[in-house]
Amino acid sequence: MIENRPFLAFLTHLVLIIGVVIVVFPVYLAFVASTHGSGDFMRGLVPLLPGPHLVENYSFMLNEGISTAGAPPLSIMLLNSLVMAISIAVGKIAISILSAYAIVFFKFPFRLLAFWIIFITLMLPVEVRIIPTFKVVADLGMLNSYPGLIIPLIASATATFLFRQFFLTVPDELMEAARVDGAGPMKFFRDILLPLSRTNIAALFVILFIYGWVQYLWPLLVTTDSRYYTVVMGIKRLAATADSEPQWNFVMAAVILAMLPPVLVVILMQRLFVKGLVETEK
Amino acid sequence: MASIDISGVKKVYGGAVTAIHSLDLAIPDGELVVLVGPSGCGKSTLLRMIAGLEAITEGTISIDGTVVNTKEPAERDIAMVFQNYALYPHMTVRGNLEYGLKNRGTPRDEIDRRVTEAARILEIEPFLDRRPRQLSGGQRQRVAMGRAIVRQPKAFLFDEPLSNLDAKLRGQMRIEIKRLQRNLATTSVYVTHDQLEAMTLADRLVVMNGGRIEQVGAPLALYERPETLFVAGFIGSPPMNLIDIDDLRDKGALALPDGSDLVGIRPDTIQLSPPEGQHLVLEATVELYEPIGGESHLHMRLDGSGQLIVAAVPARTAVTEGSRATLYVSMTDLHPFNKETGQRTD
Amino acid sequence: MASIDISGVKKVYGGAVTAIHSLDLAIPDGELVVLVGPSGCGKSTLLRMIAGLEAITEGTISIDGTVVNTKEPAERDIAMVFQNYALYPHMTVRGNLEYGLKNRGTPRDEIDRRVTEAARILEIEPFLDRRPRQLSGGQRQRVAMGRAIVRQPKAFLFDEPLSNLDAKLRGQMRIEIKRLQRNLATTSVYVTHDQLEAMTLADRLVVMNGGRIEQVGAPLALYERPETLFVAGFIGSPPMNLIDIDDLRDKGALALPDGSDLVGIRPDTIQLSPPEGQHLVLEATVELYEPIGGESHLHMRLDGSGQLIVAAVPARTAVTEGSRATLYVSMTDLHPFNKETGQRTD
Amino acid sequence: PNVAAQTEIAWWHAMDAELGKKLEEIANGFNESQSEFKIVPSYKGTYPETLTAAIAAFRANEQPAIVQVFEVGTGTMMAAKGAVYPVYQLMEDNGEPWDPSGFLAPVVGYYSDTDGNILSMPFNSSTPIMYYNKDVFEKAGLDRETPPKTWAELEAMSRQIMESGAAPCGFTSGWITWVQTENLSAIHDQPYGTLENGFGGLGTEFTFNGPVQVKHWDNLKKWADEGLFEYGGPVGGGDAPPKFYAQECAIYMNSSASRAGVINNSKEFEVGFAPLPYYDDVTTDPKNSIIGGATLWALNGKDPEVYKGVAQFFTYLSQPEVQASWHQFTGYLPITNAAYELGQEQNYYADNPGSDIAIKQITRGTPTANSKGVRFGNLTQARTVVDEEFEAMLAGTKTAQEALDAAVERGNQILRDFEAANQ
Amino acid sequence: MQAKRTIFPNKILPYMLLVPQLAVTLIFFIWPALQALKSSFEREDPFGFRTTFVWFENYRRLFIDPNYVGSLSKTAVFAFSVTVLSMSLALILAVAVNRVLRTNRLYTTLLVWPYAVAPVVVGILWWFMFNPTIGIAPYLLRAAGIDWNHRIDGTDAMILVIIAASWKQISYNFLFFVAGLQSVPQSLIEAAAIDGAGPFKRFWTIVFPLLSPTTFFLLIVNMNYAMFDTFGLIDATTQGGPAQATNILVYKVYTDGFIGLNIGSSSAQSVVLMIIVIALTAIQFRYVERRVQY
Ligand SMILES: Nc1ncnc2c1ncn2[C@@H]1O[C@H](COP(=O)(O)OP(=O)(O)OP(=O)(O)O)[C@@H](O)[C@H]1O
Ligand SMILES: Nc1ncnc2c1ncn2[C@@H]1O[C@H](COP(=O)(O)OP(=O)(O)OP(=O)(O)O)[C@@H](O)[C@H]1O
Ligand SMILES: O=P(O)(O)OC[C@H](O)CO
Ligand SMILES: [Mg+2]
Ligand SMILES: [Mg+2]
Repeated sequence: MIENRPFLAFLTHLVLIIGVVIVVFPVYLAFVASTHGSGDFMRGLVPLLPGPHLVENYSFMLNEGISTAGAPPLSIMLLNSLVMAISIAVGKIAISILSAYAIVFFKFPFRLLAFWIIFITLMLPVEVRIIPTFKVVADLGMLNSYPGLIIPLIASATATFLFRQFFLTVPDELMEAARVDGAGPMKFFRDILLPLSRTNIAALFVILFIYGWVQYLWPLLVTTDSRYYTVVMGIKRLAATADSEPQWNFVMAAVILAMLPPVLVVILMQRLFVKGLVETEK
Repeated sequence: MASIDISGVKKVYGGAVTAIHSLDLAIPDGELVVLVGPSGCGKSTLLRMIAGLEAITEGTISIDGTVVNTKEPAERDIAMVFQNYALYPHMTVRGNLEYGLKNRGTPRDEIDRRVTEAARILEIEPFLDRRPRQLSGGQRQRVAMGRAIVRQPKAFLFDEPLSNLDAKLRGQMRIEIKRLQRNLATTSVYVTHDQLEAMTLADRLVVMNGGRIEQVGAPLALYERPETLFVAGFIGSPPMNLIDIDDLRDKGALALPDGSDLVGIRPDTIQLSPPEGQHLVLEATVELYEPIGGESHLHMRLDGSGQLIVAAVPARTAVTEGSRATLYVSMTDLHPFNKETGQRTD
Repeated sequence: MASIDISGVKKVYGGAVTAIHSLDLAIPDGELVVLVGPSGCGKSTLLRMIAGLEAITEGTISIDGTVVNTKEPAERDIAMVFQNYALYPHMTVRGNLEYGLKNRGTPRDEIDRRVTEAARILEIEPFLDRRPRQLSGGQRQRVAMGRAIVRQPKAFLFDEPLSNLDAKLRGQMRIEIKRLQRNLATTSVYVTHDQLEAMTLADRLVVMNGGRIEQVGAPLALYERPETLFVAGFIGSPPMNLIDIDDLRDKGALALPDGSDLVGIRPDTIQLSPPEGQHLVLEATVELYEPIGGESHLHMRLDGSGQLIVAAVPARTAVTEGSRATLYVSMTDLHPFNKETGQRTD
Repeated sequence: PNVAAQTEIAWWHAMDAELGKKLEEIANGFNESQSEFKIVPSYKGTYPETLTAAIAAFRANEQPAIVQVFEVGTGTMMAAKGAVYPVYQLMEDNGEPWDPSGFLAPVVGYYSDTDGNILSMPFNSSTPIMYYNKDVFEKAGLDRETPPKTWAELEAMSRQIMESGAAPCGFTSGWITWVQTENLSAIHDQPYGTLENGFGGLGTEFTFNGPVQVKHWDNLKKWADEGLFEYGGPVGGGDAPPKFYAQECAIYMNSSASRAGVINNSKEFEVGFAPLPYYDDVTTDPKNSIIGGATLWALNGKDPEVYKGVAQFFTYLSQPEVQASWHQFTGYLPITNAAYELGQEQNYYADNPGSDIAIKQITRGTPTANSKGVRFGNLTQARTVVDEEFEAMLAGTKTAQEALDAAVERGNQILRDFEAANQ
Repeated sequence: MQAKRTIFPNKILPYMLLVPQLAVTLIFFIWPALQALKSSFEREDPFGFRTTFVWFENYRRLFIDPNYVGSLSKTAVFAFSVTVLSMSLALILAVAVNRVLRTNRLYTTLLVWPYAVAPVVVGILWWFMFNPTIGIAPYLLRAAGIDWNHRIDGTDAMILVIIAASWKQISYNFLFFVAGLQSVPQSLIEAAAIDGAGPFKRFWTIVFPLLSPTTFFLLIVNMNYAMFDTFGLIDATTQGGPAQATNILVYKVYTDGFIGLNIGSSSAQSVVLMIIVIALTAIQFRYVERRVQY
């Protein structure tokens, strides 16, 4: 469209640049802090330019950690986070795609009831029912274990809805063609539906990976054994002690390490990420 | 190859909507039957009942003499071509063609033979390794056809297979389908709501309306002698003009059969100079002159009733908009109907 | 009301795709010009440059004598009807009609007067308080028209305004648009790729191809005397048969102008019995007989070259598929062309 | 030794930084001294966090064998009869030596139940003291060896420090509850609650809204507004130590156990140690300060084998060498008389001036009912209320009197809840 | 509810397919929710030795407790501010990005990643910036003559958590607004331009009203986010203080339950929260059902 308004173009970029600065600055500061020595935080203001201790701080946190701040070596916690995030993503996808398939492609008594039971999980975020959920997990002997970290979080109405939504857009004719071509339900699921859902699955995986990675309260509750700590929860305790003991360099190194994997996923898989996000929330 | 017998078939959806009212139709082996009718008249429903995709509420459908009412689609040995083609988007063209054969456990070399053959016939060899989305609309249509013919089924069922193509391509594919069906001589049921397609493809044309059959017959027979008002209005383009007998000046002289109260006049039978033999005379004012190349359409308003009628006249006919015209129609070109019953009266 | 002058206009998208190659076209005040051409030939691009929605790469466009190249759409005082209507979904019909007037600060009573008037003309008074989604396709189309006419702009621009309607409605609206434009006498540019629409609506028809104008003229003139091979093939349905002169038996006797190497024959000028005067004779085998009601199409294969040609013959012509036919074409019905240049040679 | 046969004993604690390192050293010491048991210490956050984590874990049957509970949790733990394995019984059952009289008097006094039994193993007892920055004092023109004795002196010195520009702030403090309220009450012989500050049973009520406490809070508010005092945050007051380390505040009041951190983080200036100040217009004879820090509780529900290890570990902990080294490194009190004596023999107190301030302060004079300590059920929660009310006062939404009245009222509600749940 | 036109006739298979999800849902969602309901009528000692049925005592106490009522209003203020702040900033950025064609991808990439940062980490980042001793924010504020003390001043603390929570949520809102803007048909904007509307007028009269489905959706989602997903953020910054000034409902459930060990009250709060969530979800669901946009 023909538009003769140069000022507007300038304003647009200005707004965007300010936006980017606001978004990036806190992390820049964290990064800077993570490259200094501990003593640098005892002299008033935080440093604004990177210091020389980057490698030292990060390798210290990765390999040794600070046991007296509740932080075992970060490499262990990162690994736990990875296990947790991946398992949650895979688990959620697996159980939701099956249930969405049942709900969309079959008619059976209690179909509506099943739908509502699943829908209810949308309404009950773990934060509002922590104590009884914790108790159930404890009674099942799942504290301090990967299953305890993972299974209670894999029921997902969102993913079920996404798949349901997607399945509804799969043309009826495709299933009819497959039936005429002699395929039964599981064959149709495997040969046609699953391959068609590939990009949805990938997009969902990205989103759910992030969901799993950023979990805080749940790992905080169900792990008392440092072998199962995840990085996001571990970091909090580190930060709490940094109040009285200024080792912000270590805390911020941990912060950067805890942020890096999911942020990289977002940046590298931007297309899938956006698709996953926008679609799961619809 | 097989005959299809539909007898007393009825379809009620969800206990409420009756889509098909007790319908009978026998399709002999090798015939291509076209179902036409307005949207919602039950064409697809009927086809889908034949395919086994929809349960039959009442009556029976037999293929090749066997009642198939409770058989799964896979067991009926029919092939179907869908409006949106329903190609498996994640499989190559070859994969699409093979899928049905593989599911039936056809031996590998037989599969290859048939796929090669079908690809040759349909000229889709160059695309065998492409995915459907890499094909144009016409090419996809061919693949859909290919998927049906590799199966060598007892019957082909087509549900508006050409309606997603543009006019030009539709014309071409129509001719190809016709040829193919002639060569394979497979019993076929073809659903469309495109008149031209219906007229040109059908061995026999079935005009449906509101879940019932209005008329069955050869295409030209239906055009020339529509048995009901519905068929008269539905077939032909521009549509037949329908004029109330009371609006005709010389209705006395017409000598139409008893019970006639409407006459139908096809636009191309309206003449501007008096023909030989007995004929009808109408007076009208020309409202719009539309040249469309080989012929022109005259949109006119009849004196008296003020009804709009259309005549198709040769291209360079000398008429100006706003002028008055006298129109002539041979008595033999009149189609008399009874409004009430909707039936032809002669 | 105003004339539109397009001179030397060129459009290059993103420095790479040349959508329009230096194009000239003068549209006098009050004329309805139709742009037709195959998909991607630049019709919309040209229209959008006139509207100010697309920057002009080279050349000038003037409206009413003023060069508008750098003016914003709002300053050009034109109205546009979009293919998808582009009605504001959150406003009522009335709101849609008023929006353009309000933006221009038209006084309240003048707005009311004009909206009432437009609603009356277009018969949309009953829907004035509905939202667009509560209207049928045809009604929406009317509102879109209404939004254009209330503005009383210098020119109307239409980009395939009817292509979202079904065939029947399209026919009706076409006639209405024609009437309306005649009454308002507003300069109009109308883009379509529907031949019938183009033929019937245009005062002047502009056939475009690959970003260039192929031919400009009255619709029938183009049909009867296409100046280029492209126009010959594009206008007319079924399309003109194009036959290599070398494939004609008696080419010597033809006495075609120098440089002719192709002749075009319209399907409806092929006759089955010899006409008076000089004529061409062709021998062919009938492959397919397509009855389409008032006439029938014969698909035939020419002897020798084996080329497929189509003839439009009266409905009940007695031919059987597979039989041989002798075809006659009057010398006056031949359209000679040069393959190389694509130009008509007589 | 067969490593696989080692019995692991989980020990949850709240010792971070230097203290945590030393604690791990002790655990290691024990682990190396024998091969049958392995103590596995794990840091669980602050004292309140550790306590609540342990209770939650107990409910989930995932409790550790040993948990470190600060003095404030004592009331709660003592009431939880089914959950704890009293230490005297544990030692007896496992045939380990147990002699309560070897502990320092304030320790015995605080941790004995109504029957005179000690239920948990004393480990790290402390009392708050005052740290000051000698360099800043000098810069401000004060005598670097003369810390303030009374609050009036402290106020004056702080003002001089600020006005001279030697530091932007006079003083800060950890634990507003423990240092500025509970200890303040004890030192000035003011009651904190009825029934001997809660020692006497469940029916107790808070009374810390007396004139002395009100006056002190009033002052803190006034000084905060003036900038003489900077608030270090709720609970332990995490913001306070950096203010002192960064030489922002010249004076810092906190647990004697902050000593290790202070020494480690004050490389750029010299630190002095002193008793807490008092109001000389209220008393000329300041009483002893009260005990803080924590004891180790054995929790029920483990194998007898585990308790055997726990008992052995407790014996190990009581050894004068272990105790003395812990005490000397951290600043915690020497828990046993033997450890104190050992320090004296080693000349430790003479070599490290100020290192015996805490023990002298906690043992000065004769303890009264008001300076014996405070021991209430749910005191953790009540302390949260005190912190909140203190913050409300600092924010100016309440006066000191209103804040303390509200704290008492809300605190009493918590006491009633505890009473109801434990009857 | 929608399903396919034709369906598979199998009887048992659908149940088998549903078992995993239903099992997880029933065990970890429905059952605990019922437990919460049950214990909201009980009083229990911290160690779980004694439980007494107390009828509505926990609820009664809740609603006469000024702290709880305060927490309700704090939550409302917090959720409302986070929603408004992050949505308006995001909208401005989205409109700007939508205007630049070429650099669009770059800006988007630079703006979206905070989505992947855990709320608790966001909290730490901002807590660090606002650290009273070394933080850059108090330093700048002091330089600007603003007396900032989020350790004492409840309003300052609230502002801090609002800023931090909004910061994280901008990227999310931004993406949805961009998607929303892209789904506004270009032809409508062109029609408005031809109808004589300038860029700002076009935005307010055409684009913004057409974004309303996105805006409404984001309103609900942001409320949800602010009310529940900010748990970690609060925990890493103010921990509800000073003097409960930032103690939002979800944090209070946790502190009263896990820290305060008052299971009964915490459960009653859970139940209240569940009712709020259910109401929010119901609104959202109704809206999803009617999503036919104009
Ligand atoms: N699954 C269904 N449930 C209820 N009614 C249905 C269903 N499918 C079709 N109908 C109804 O049955 C009638 C016939 O539908 P059908 O699809 O057979 O029409 P059609 O002739 O194929 O129309 P079209 O030309 O539009 O495809 C219609 O009234 C339709 O609304
Ligand atoms: N924004 C654009 N960027 C690059 N190329 C474009 C753009 N818009 C159009 N084109 C190209 O310019 C040429 C003309 O496009 P235009 O839309 O004018 O065709 P059209 O004649 O309107 O076709 P249709 O009948 O399909 O609407 C096409 O080749 C098209 O691909
Ligand atoms: O810091 P500590 O270990 O001396 O303990 C402090 C007090 O116990 C707080 O109640
Ligand atoms: Mg149909
Ligand atoms: Mg176009």
